[in-house]
Amino acid sequence: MRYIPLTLSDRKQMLQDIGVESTQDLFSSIPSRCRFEGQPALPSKKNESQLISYFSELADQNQSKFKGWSSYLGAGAYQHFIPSVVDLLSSRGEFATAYTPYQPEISQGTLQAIFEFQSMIAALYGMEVSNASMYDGASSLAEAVLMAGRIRKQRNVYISQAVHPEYIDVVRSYTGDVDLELIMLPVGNDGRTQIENVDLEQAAAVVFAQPNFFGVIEDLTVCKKFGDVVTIVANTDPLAFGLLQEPGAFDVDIVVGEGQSLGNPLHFGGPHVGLLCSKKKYLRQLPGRLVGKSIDEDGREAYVLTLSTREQHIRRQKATSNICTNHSLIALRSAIYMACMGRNGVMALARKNYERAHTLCEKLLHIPGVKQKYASDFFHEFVLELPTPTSTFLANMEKQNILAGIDLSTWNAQSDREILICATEVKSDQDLDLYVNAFRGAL
Amino acid sequence: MRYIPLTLSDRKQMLQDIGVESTQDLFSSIPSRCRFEGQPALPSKKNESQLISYFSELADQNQSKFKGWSSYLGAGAYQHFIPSVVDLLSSRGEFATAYTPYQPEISQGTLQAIFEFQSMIAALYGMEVSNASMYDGASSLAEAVLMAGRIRKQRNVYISQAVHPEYIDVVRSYTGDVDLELIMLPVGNDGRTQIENVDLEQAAAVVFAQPNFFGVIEDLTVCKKFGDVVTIVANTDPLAFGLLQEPGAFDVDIVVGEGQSLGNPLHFGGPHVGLLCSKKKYLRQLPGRLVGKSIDEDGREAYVLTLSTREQHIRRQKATSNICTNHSLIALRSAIYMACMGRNGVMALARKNYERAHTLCEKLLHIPGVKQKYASDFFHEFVLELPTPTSTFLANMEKQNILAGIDLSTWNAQSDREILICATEVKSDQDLDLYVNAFRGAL
Amino acid sequence: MSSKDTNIQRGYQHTKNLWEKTHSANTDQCNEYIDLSIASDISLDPSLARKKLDNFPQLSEFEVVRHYTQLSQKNFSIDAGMYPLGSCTMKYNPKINDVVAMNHKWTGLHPYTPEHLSQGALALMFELQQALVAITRLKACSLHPAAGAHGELVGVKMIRAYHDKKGQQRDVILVPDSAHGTNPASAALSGFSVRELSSNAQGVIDLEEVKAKMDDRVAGIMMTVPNTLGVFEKNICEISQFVHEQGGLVYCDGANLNALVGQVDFSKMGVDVMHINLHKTFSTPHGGGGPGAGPVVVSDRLEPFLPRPFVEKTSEGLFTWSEATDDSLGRFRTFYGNFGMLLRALCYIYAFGKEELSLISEVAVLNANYIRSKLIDYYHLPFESASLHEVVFSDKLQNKQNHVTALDIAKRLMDYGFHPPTMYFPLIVKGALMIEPTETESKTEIDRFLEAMIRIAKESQETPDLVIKAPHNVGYKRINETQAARNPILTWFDSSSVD
Amino acid sequence: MSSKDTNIQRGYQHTKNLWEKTHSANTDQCNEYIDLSIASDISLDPSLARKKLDNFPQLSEFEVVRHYTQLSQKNFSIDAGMYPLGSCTMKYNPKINDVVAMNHKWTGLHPYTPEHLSQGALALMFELQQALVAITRLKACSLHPAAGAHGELVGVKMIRAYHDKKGQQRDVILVPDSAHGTNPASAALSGFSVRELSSNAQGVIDLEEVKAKMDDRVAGIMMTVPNTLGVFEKNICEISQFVHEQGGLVYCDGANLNALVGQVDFSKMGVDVMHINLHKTFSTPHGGGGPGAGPVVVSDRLEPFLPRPFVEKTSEGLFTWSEATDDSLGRFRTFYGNFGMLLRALCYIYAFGKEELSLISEVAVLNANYIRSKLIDYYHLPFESASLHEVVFSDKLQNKQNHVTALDIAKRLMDYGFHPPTMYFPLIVKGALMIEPTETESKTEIDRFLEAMIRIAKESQETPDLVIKAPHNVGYKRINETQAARNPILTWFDSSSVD
Ligand SMILES: Cc1ncc(COP(=O)(O)O)c(C=O)c1O
Ligand SMILES: Cc1ncc(COP(=O)(O)O)c(C=O)c1O
Repeated sequence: MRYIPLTLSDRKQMLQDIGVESTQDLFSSIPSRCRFEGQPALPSKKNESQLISYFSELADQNQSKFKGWSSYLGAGAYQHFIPSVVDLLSSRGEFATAYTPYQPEISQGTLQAIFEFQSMIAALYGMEVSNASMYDGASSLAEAVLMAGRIRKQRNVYISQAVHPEYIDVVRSYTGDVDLELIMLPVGNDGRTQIENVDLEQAAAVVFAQPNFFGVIEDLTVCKKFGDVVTIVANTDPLAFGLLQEPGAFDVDIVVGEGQSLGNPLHFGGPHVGLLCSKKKYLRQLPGRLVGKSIDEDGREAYVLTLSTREQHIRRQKATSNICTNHSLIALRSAIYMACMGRNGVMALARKNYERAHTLCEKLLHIPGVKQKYASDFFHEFVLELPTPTSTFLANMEKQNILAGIDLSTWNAQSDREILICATEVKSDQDLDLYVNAFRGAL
Repeated sequence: MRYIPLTLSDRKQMLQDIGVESTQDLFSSIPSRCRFEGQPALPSKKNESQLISYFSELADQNQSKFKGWSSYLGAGAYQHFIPSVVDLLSSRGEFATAYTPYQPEISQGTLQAIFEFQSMIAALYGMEVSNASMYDGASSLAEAVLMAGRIRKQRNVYISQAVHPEYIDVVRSYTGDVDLELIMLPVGNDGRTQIENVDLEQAAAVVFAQPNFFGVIEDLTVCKKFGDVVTIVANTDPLAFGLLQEPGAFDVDIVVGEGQSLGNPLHFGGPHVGLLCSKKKYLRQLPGRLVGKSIDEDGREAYVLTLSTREQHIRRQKATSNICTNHSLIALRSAIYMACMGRNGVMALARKNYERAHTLCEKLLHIPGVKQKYASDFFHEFVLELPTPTSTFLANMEKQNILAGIDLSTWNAQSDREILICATEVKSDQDLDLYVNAFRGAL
Repeated sequence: MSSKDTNIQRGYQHTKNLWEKTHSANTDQCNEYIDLSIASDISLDPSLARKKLDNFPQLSEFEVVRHYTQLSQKNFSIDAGMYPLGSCTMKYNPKINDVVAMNHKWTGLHPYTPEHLSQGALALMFELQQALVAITRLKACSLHPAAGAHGELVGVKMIRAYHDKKGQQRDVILVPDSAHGTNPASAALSGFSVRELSSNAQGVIDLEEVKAKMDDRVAGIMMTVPNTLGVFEKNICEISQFVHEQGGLVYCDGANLNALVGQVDFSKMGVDVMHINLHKTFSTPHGGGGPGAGPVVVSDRLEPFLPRPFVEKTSEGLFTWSEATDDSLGRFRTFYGNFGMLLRALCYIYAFGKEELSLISEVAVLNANYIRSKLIDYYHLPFESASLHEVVFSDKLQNKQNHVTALDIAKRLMDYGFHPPTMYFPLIVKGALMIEPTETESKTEIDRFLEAMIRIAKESQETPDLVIKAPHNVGYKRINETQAARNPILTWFDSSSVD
Repeated sequence: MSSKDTNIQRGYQHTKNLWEKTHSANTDQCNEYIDLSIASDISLDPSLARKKLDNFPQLSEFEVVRHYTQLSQKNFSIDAGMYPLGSCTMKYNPKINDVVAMNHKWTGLHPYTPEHLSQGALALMFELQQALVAITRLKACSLHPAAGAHGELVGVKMIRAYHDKKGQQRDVILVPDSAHGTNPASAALSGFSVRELSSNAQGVIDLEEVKAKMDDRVAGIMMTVPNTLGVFEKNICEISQFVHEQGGLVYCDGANLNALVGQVDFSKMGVDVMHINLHKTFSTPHGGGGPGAGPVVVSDRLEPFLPRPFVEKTSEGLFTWSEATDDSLGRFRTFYGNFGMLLRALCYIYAFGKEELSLISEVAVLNANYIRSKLIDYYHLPFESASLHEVVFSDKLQNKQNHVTALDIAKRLMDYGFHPPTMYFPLIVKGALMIEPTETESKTEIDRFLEAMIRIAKESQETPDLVIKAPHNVGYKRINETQAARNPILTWFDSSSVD
């Protein structure tokens, strides 16, 4: 019996001690009309070696670099090099198989690590406080918008059209049943968000993405213009702030992010990790857990979950959010990653990402008919206009085992000749040359 | 700088504290005539990502099951299924990056684990004591022969021709400069060792292999006939004793083994692990480390390295062996493996190995011209005589991505039509059928 | 002796934080993982560029390894000891599941990989959808939610969408007083107001109570089965029927599914939507607080409202993303689900297979009842109804005699090498101690736990101070939670530092 | 309070052994790893079959995971703290090396895979042979030996073979009194008798001493460079020259190579054979006592005697196993070497590359000298010669004042979270404390270590009992080694049990 240590004789002994005949007697409180009949419709049980081969055969039914594929996909999930220590340390059973650190005396490992995570995330975004993690970037943004609604009791939430479309969808889902209205801010030819429409009076919040969905670097100095309106910046790759001016420098109120880039695998979209930072004055409105510093009875420095009066297990329907389980282990991985890279590594890495994407873009612009869609500078991804439909082009690239980029018509039918291309530090000069050659042939 | 935490300013500070100008000043005790000039002839340094790709490209230059190869090679190194927990637990830094447990108060993990290893190995072989590990089976056998020479001060060591030829070579190398003479015992048509030649008077030791190199199960009842002569049994797969009568049952004096099969990868031949058991009365003659049970000052059960007066760091040239570093982590892996398999698993596994080899053998014997070389029963490998030269046959099998077995002419030119074939629990019915079909075509 | 001396003598090792270990004048040295050199002179407009990265650590890899190794050693974990934390289902997380999930062929897969190039991943999700349907006998499944609470949100939103579609204005949800905090919070997040149902003396909800609170503003009811006392809601079938008759829907909080795998047919129970915590019943590691996964399974009624995309199988046997429909809820996250966790859960399910899956609950329930039978002489059992996978005691006896509280008992258990049970939950039990052993504990270990619990009961009588001052044996004394909340220091560089 | 009570109060958790956890009446239940069912009725002759497997444990996988997790937590390790164990070179073992080495494409490779199907493995061994030759500047290399002592055995046997070939009967080896125990033991195992050389007042061997002990029975000399005091044998060139003139050969114990990488040309030093502990200088994990690897590198003189097989490169660029020759030594182990460790070592070497390899020794020596400069005011330095990668102090000051011994100081260091230095070795220093920091410790950590050492020096004066009774803080008090040796209990079922 897989994973069940009791022997038959243990079971007999225990039933006897309990004073029942069979385990099924223990289920007699369940009305017979809703009992399960027969076996569940599942395959037969598999031993370890069968599990390994079953799932590795499934895994082989995907493209992968092990089959010679290369990928230039980004759009909210990025390929970065992950030091091997990140996997090894984060998978230690002491971290991976602990629960939420409700008992601080025997959870200082998780607690100190998450306190340090909060510190590094806050530092990277230039913010005062960070929470202990959310599910992902999109749900963090939704929670931030709700938070803004609590902070500033106005109806309008202005949200840049250059925010990742899935993030916008999630904000819409979360805010559908509360008294907030989403108003989209258009994107100019320069790829930056246009703020002319914002009505300061009625605005609860204004939401930008930095870099935005098109890879473009927004000019966040505008954030200083919004007075009491809550400014929110959403970010899909925190590494960008190894190079770009941090949101905190623009007096932004709330910053949310997707932490996948911080040492976490793509993993077909999850688990990734949501980041959420704000000014300290909004602390009581923050959703999610927080780790704070304290001392034990003997005065030793110690960490503890704190301000839980904001949370569902204390406040129930009045909580700042319903979140309970968060993405702690991914936050831990991110912390280990950031510690490995360090200040110097993060800055060098951001520069390298910028350089890779620009090198590639420049080469591609030499190809006749290929144009850059937006005039403003970008970080590590960029939009091109192609002389052929993107879908045809992508199919041609696939023939050469390249996932060349993302077809922007997925979200906007008019963009059917636009492609979003991402190149990070993992691409060598040789990779880029191969790509450019393939590109030429695939148009 | 890889793995070197000191910053330039640290270094400056430290040099100043020491009172020298440069690190090179610290080497001034080395005569200039033997200083190293220039750089060593090595490649340029590689970062982590380069190391990964460099070594994985090398790894791809070997056959492997990932390229569709299957292997029926045995002969002292066997393919068994390794539960994933063996890798995961044994690679924990606390085990992998500790030194020999000379400081027992902070090494109870290694010590208890090795005490348990000793217990399980002794139980498997049916012996009274086991040491804490040796390098490999062959060097264990050599040490056992030397040990026998110390126990019984006679000259002749009779060693079965059916002991693994590399083991015999190693015994010869180790005993070359001491006063022992190796005398080979021939193998009969039944594949078992013939003992007629043994001169009891002059014999220090008699050495058998169980199962022997040809896979054959020896009749160890003969061991009871040798009186004061030290009987030694060498074993290349301890799992055999989940099925075969254990050497201890025949009053054998010393049992040595190769523990690779106990959860350790083939790894192109190492590191594997040497096992060494004996009767307790020979304890003072045992080579290698021993873990014993004791208590601490407060009476808590605790483990400690013991009887180290046998060892080189105390006894120097009078030690029972020169061994210092042993194969502790492989012993630990073996212990984890045995604990995972348990009594029932080991017995079922041994039966399955026996069955796989016999099922395969039976099928092959239906092929015209294929004969079984030895009449006696075997465990999980067996010798066949082929109608064609083994080398031709093997080359034909390679064309079908099969490593079909071992050409016995490697060690004995006359055996050029003999092949040693091994089938363990990892082979499915389908694998065996594929093999048999290929076999037919390759003759 | 200074406080530093005390530390050195007491089983405590301080782990300096990353900043205390940071290399100061370290110019541009960093760990060498991948080539970061830049040949070209491409560079960002300085006006957009960051000036410096303050407050960020800088260490060598070895220091990082040692830092996190030391920190890990300050954690209690399932791998190291029994963790009978009620409602959390802390069972063995098989290592093979991690190995399977961390296969580079899965971890390297970009979520926007075209369908035809990610058939393996889609197949896997399809199989898990099917498996969860097979286990609950409901109709359809979405793997979208990231956790239980997230599943609740999705579920409650579906209930709202259902009524909206019918043009009904129903803005109240019924929630028992024994419910987990996420239930009312999720309802509120969806714009519902919460109407509380009181448990009866047996710890369950009476049909009468539901009838009393039901009206045409009620959109549905959220029931936890078994409830947070570990007691089966024996009136659930009647309640469901009644709620349905009144036009409401039934939400089942499936966090306690570990009691019911292969035991209960949720469709017969009248459930319209339930979330399943894969990190509980299906053993994905809790990770110190997550990530988990909280798929939702629905009845016919709610199928059209499932969030998209989920995976469908075409008649040619290919797997494809479902199209969004007008009815379907929008997204609640990016991409498709916590794929890495889904993999592990499917691995757990397949290890048991159709033959043995129901053993999970049989043994979990057996273990809980064994504990109940052994502790009932020592601890007060506030509700005597039959327990399923967990049993809730209280500190009443210990508290009355010597003012020993549930908290004290919990802390003292640490000294014995066990994680404490869940304390002070459910709220309807004063001084609750909620014990859930799961199916993966051995009798030997459970007996050791019982011995510790019984000793603590005795200590509470004989040497209450030993319990009240616990823990003594884990490196730390009790940690001051009040101070942390009064003067929150949430980052290393937080200016309002206490020292 | 009973002794059990004491345990519970003192930072100690007992881990029951595997047998205490064994399921008793467990018939044939076992963990399910691979199909072990048998369809056919093939079965062994009962007379050859085992009757039962006694004294063998039986546990569920979860219990195994927990057992070894708990045990691991009772170990000190480099990953968790500084391990300045002299002569053992306890440096960071980069995790990437393990990842590379445990690639299934390497671990699955059978040693008898034909040459043309294992070119990758042969290439790797060839590159490591070349690298070790490049680092030592000797002539040729064999990766055969499994550890340092095994390398010594091979080396000494080659010396014997060399003289045998010349028809000379030389049966004595000169070994300094400061040598590691394996040196005389290896010499003895090869049938040599050992003649000891006395170190002079600077801790090194004088040429005169060698001259005095040399005669035509002497086959060679075994020198450790730097020696076990961390001091360079400054007369080594003259000694080698003299020994060679007298027909002897020079063995270099390369265990201390960490002091000399890229600093010394061993061919110029006159070395004929040296072993290298890859588990020291090249950072393969020590594994709680092994496995390591002890390749030997030789001069022209001994090249013909190298054990076979090693790897050669053909003119077509293929890799092939060398053929045995008449002169070559036989085998000392099965197969080719501890391949998994060779991989890790090459990984370490390539991470530094030609540009930075010599930094290993520069920084290791810097760190040792920094420690020396900081502790010299607190501990007695028995030999004042320049230290290289390690420094040997003694307990003389502490012992004279308050009978605090090296052992006490060592145990007290545990309380501060450090592994003790090597104690009582080399034998020529009374109460030796041999400290080797290696290149991978940070200044922060070294400073913490120094602080602890200095505090212990003070405690030895002020509160000597605190030191003499240490450790206080690691779960165990001192463990009784005498009892263990007097009444050896070596297995769980050993009948001569004490309890
Ligand atoms: C009964 C119950 N419902 C809901 C939840 C919430 O699940 P999650 O933490 O996955 O969001 C929990 C988890 O603690 C629970 O115990
Ligand atoms: C100086 C010296 N020589 C030889 C050895 C023996 O090496 P090994 O333990 O690898 O056999 C050691 C290891 O402790 C040593 O320090």
